[in-house]
Amino acid sequence: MQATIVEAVNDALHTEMAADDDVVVFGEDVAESGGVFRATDELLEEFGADRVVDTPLSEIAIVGAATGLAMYGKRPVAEIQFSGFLPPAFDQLVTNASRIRWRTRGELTAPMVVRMPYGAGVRALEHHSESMEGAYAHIPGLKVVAPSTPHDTKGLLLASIRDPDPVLFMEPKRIYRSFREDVPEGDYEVPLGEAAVRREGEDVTVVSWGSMMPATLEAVEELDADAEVVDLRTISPLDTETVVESVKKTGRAVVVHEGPRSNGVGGDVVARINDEALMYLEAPVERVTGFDTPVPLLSMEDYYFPHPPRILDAIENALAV
Amino acid sequence: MQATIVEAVNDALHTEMAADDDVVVFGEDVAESGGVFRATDELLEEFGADRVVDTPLSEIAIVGAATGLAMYGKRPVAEIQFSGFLPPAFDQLVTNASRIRWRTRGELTAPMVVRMPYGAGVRALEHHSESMEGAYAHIPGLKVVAPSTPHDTKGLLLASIRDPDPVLFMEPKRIYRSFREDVPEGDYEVPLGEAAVRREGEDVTVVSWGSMMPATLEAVEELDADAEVVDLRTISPLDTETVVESVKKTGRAVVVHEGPRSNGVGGDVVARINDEALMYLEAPVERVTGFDTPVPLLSMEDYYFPHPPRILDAIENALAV
Amino acid sequence: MTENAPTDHPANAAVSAGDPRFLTQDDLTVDTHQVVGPDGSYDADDVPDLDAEQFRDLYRWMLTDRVFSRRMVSIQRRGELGTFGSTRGQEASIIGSAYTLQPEDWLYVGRAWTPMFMRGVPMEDMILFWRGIEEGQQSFAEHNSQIAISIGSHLPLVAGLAWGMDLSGDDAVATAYLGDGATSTGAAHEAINFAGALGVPALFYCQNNQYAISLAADEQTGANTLAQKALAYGMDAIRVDGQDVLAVYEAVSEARERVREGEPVFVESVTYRLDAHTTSDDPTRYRSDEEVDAWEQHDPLERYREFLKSEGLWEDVDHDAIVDEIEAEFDAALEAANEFAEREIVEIFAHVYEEMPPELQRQYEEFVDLLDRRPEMCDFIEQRPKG
Amino acid sequence: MTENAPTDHPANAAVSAGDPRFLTQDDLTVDTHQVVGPDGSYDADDVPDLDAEQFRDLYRWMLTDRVFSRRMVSIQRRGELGTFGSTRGQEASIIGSAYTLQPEDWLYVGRAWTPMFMRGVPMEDMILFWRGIEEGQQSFAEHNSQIAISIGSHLPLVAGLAWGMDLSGDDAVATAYLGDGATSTGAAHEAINFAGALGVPALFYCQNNQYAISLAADEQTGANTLAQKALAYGMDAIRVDGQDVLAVYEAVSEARERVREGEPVFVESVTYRLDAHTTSDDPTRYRSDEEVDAWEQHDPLERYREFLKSEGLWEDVDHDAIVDEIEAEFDAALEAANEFAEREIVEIFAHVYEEMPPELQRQYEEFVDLLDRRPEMCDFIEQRPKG
Ligand SMILES: Cc1ncc(C[n+]2csc(CCOP(=O)(O)OP(=O)(O)O)c2C)c(N)n1
Ligand SMILES: Cc1ncc(C[n+]2csc(CCOP(=O)(O)OP(=O)(O)O)c2C)c(N)n1
Ligand SMILES: [Mg+2]
Ligand SMILES: [Mg+2]
Repeated sequence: MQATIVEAVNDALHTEMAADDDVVVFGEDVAESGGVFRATDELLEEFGADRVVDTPLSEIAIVGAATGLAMYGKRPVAEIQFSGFLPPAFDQLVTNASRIRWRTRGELTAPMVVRMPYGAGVRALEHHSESMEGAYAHIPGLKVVAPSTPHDTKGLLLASIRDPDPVLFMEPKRIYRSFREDVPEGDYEVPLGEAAVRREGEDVTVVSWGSMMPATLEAVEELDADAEVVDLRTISPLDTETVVESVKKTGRAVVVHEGPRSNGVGGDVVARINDEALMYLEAPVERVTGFDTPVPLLSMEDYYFPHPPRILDAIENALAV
Repeated sequence: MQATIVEAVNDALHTEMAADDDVVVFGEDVAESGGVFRATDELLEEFGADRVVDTPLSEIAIVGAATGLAMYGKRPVAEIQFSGFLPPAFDQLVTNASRIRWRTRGELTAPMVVRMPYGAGVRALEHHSESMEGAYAHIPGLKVVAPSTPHDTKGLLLASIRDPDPVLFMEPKRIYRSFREDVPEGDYEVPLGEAAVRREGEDVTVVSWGSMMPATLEAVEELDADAEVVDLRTISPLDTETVVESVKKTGRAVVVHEGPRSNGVGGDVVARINDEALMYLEAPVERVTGFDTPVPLLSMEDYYFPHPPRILDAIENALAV
Repeated sequence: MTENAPTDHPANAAVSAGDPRFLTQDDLTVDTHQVVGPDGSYDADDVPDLDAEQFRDLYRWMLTDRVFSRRMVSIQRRGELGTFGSTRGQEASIIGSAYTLQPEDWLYVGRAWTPMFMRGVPMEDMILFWRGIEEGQQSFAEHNSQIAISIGSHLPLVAGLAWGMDLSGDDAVATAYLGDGATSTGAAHEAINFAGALGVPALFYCQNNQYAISLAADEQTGANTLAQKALAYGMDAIRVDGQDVLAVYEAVSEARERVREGEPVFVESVTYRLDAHTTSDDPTRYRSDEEVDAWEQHDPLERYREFLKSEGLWEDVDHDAIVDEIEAEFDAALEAANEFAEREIVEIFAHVYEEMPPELQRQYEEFVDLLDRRPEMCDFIEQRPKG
Repeated sequence: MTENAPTDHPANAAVSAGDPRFLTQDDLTVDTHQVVGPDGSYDADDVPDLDAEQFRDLYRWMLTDRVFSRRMVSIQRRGELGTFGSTRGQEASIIGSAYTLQPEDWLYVGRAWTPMFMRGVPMEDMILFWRGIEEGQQSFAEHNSQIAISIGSHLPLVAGLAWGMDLSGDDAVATAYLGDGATSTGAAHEAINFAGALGVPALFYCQNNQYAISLAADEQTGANTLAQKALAYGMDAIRVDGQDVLAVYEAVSEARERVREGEPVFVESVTYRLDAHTTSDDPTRYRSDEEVDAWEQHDPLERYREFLKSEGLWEDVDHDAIVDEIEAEFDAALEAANEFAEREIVEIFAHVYEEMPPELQRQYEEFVDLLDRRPEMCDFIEQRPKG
């Protein structure tokens, strides 16, 4: 079947709700209206009002109730309507979801997913454009996933729902519908914690994920050198090995992400390369990121996130030294 | 006057409340009882119930009302009782405090301070031991400060209250009372955004801040080499220049902090060194940090944060390559 | 020191034995204030004390609200706006309340745009706001007001603003508009309770327009009314018919008076959003045409026209001329907004801190340099002056 | 699809003209349920239907609570515990409520420790918990219960647990204890409203012990009672005299029955914390000795003893023997806790995820290796078996 990323989300939800009666989907406007991006379309019709639920406008309760449901043995998949509305629930992630297993020595667990569209570029209002994985990936006990293709989206979401630990599933909404690809029918998983090498190359390693992958791949096409492109897919826990092995081969690296630079995930990738492959580096690792500013309102939002020429420029810098 | 860190906090508050009628201090248990660590002792008696206020148990409202007060022209200094209770207010920092100036093109501003004791080691219950500066320093528009000495505490707190932008002031509670030093009476400032070189040296740069400084200095005393010790003092915006200049001189670096390693501030420091001094590095930058786990409950909490031998070990590693 | 003497203890106060009695919302009678009935009838004694010009003013502002929404939806459809949230159906609720406010009052709104115009914000700046141009909000701020996008997030700010007024002894109130959906947020709860506990001059004006996007108000909470939520904060409340501009005006005026005296008040205005949530929403997915049609019968402008007719004020109102004027104002505002000058790159970086920190300065300079060196960036970015 | 027909609109429903009427908390009569008065008097008809053994059970558990608090404070003073929060004064409130719960119910408590023992948790594990040894919480979990340290944070979990019960069709309730302070948190608000809106079997049991550390309950909120906060959620409430164990038992039993039927209920129990907030707190900074003395006169154990005497049940109670038994139980528990084996380093790392991710594995191995290579680490870290 050919599907876009958002269709792959929907397909994964249909697949897993059919396979596992314990899966419950809820959030603001997910049931009757099928979600503001239609990611939960037709779930209410197919699985009924017990398992597909419109909730009050209460992000704290959405994330917290997901945790309680998971502790009780359900498999909750909660939607936060936009990533800019996850911060009210930050405490529930830090204080509860990520610590239930730890707090009870594994007696209780929180196998739950919080899905949310993230990133800029859909001409929406303030707080509809954030990429704050840098903060969320700092929470021990929480997994953070960000797919970049329809195939991975479905496979990672299925794996996330089945994962024994809480997963924040960040969906790259700018590219929700920007391309279709073949997505297997039915069941399959893309394992969490494993990066994918999207393109093999010898000269430079380019690491990216989620919303930035298409621009990264586009930049690499323009390059007069042979780049290896690593799609992290899971931000936490991060697949250091794949990144490091690639850098050991190429000796040069660029990290591309949409969120702010300072204390962003890019810095962590640089630090991991430093830890294990510093002596292989022939040039500083370049970071191509959003700025240390809020995302501009829509009129200038396109300035904020990296585009192919900016990525290309950084790769060329990395190659120039 | 000789003072501990917590006494320096108290002195700064007394000083600035006397100098500026717009300063208002509030939070849970800060007035009548003078704060659970007595940081706000005697303020109620001296400045009265209008300016020193016990609030309901409402972290969202405490941080949000501080922002509103600041927008109105006051100089609010809000206390969060322990850093583990800031997460409920994360949204107010992300969505409001850090963006008011930006959102209104400078027409409105949020000159406010949120003070909180942070870090482990005082034998308290869960959620009383967190060091999450890695997440907070990822918020554009928010400044994050963490003093390590009584002198700096007073000077930085005075500078923070007067700063035109919102400041998260993280007080190292494990060393709140661990030593006294000379603290000037009356008014002085330690500027935000400037690191201090605590000790000059030629062989290796050790970067740390806040609660980890005493252990870092102790480790360096044991060292058979000449370490330069940089106390960041301000985590955001970070004084890259001082760090980079030092590393250019020494060629080796170690970062020490208490919070979890992944996506912690240590990674950002490594990335900045990578950006500007990679070719000077003779060894990978070492990170000595808390683990990627919640802080253990009190019986094993001492295992979590770095101690002098662990720091020394890392410095020696950095020197061994 | 507060005394919690056991004389206050229920052991010594009113107690009930027998079966434990459940306190229920049936114990409450929540009236809804109304001046002009749906059929246009009213009791002359109940009419608020406004002069003829003020009565006409209310009409003009309601009409402004309606025309503005219509025009905005239409330019959005032409691709000249990112998105927009229409206020059609809520004109009485919006105008009757905002008409009570004074310039020195602070106003933080949810779904209510015309109150900005009433405070002197040029229409042009509201268009800029919806086009995602930050200068719109700068203009609002110049008039002590803001729009909150993150639902409920503004309530704590309003508690703080009111506290600031109280500390400064200013004779003003801080007003928060909020929706039915916003009442479910933790931020709203903490803020309203905080304002009640501290006794600061905050006015909470809740427009219950029956929906939070697709969620009907009766699924938002088990409470029968939103007004009764005020009792959780020890705050007094008024519930008012939000389709009756005079009732709203009177209720909010009285509320504002109390607030000025330091007693925060909560007002629920019962109204209806006739259009989609925003231009990206398809309301047919969650409500029936019959429901919408029935509410169309409660058009607040029509009801008010009946009143003006009864009062003999309608003759002096040249409805079409007013509409033309508003349209002309909108045309001029749109033209001005269309000419809003392209902004410099520095605008992205300049207002994050008073002084740009070195790292940010570096990011800025590198970006400007990049744009210079890589003109092909223009294939990917351009300022969207029309959102 | 929900119909918000304008027939429901206030325009067509009960409306009030004239001056806008403020809804105030004076419109409410909030009774406080009581069975046994402070002087020990009661009406035989009002006494809940328990047998003699159950009546004695209640006494024994209250005494357990009291002795446990006393012993814990005392070992803390000896340095054998990190900190501890005494429940003295709240015994009726804690035991009367917890006695209504069934093993399959879920219980998330604030200040209430004995309910864990009532569910079968060994006393030893409660000592471990207060010594900062995670295995304490593991034991609680084995008995469907937890203690929340971050105030209010557990309420959303309880809403979720109740929802899980509802989905599974389980015949049980999820109970959250919370304090007066917790009612001001956004988490509590969202969770209670959520439970009310979804109609899940959650029981919210609020112990209003008059203080949140130093803040008196009447500064926590402008509401006269906490019970009335339930009306904001459309949830029924009972207010009960928390010094009267029979009243508490009866109120919570009835509440639990309703909750089982799918109607969440909120109970406010009016009680008093006689000791310090925790062993680190100095209550003389914020309340007077007179106030505390006066509340000592409302000792819940004494009142219940009067009842037992009147019923002729007291003769069968050997108070001193019970105390001795509890002391012995505590001694044994303490001894067992003292022998809790030193834990392996892996305990820090093992339970963060089901499978340790590579980076965490690396941190673990490096740390073990370091401890091996640097024995001087022992000067800085040791397991504190006594907190
Ligand atoms: C915290 C938060 N969560 C979700 C959203 C997405 N959202 C935008 S408007 C809206 C509904 C708001 O309903 P209500 O408060 O009744 O206001 P109305 O739009 O009806 O005026 C939602 C869920 C948001 N803006 N903020
Ligand atoms: C979110 C949060 N903020 C602050 C604290 C610090 N603190 C611990 S107990 C407490 C007061 C709690 O009062 P209440 O809810 O009435 O419970 P009580 O202790 O009286 O049983 C506070 C402020 C906390 N634990 N959690
Ligand atoms: Mg609404
Ligand atoms: Mg209390």
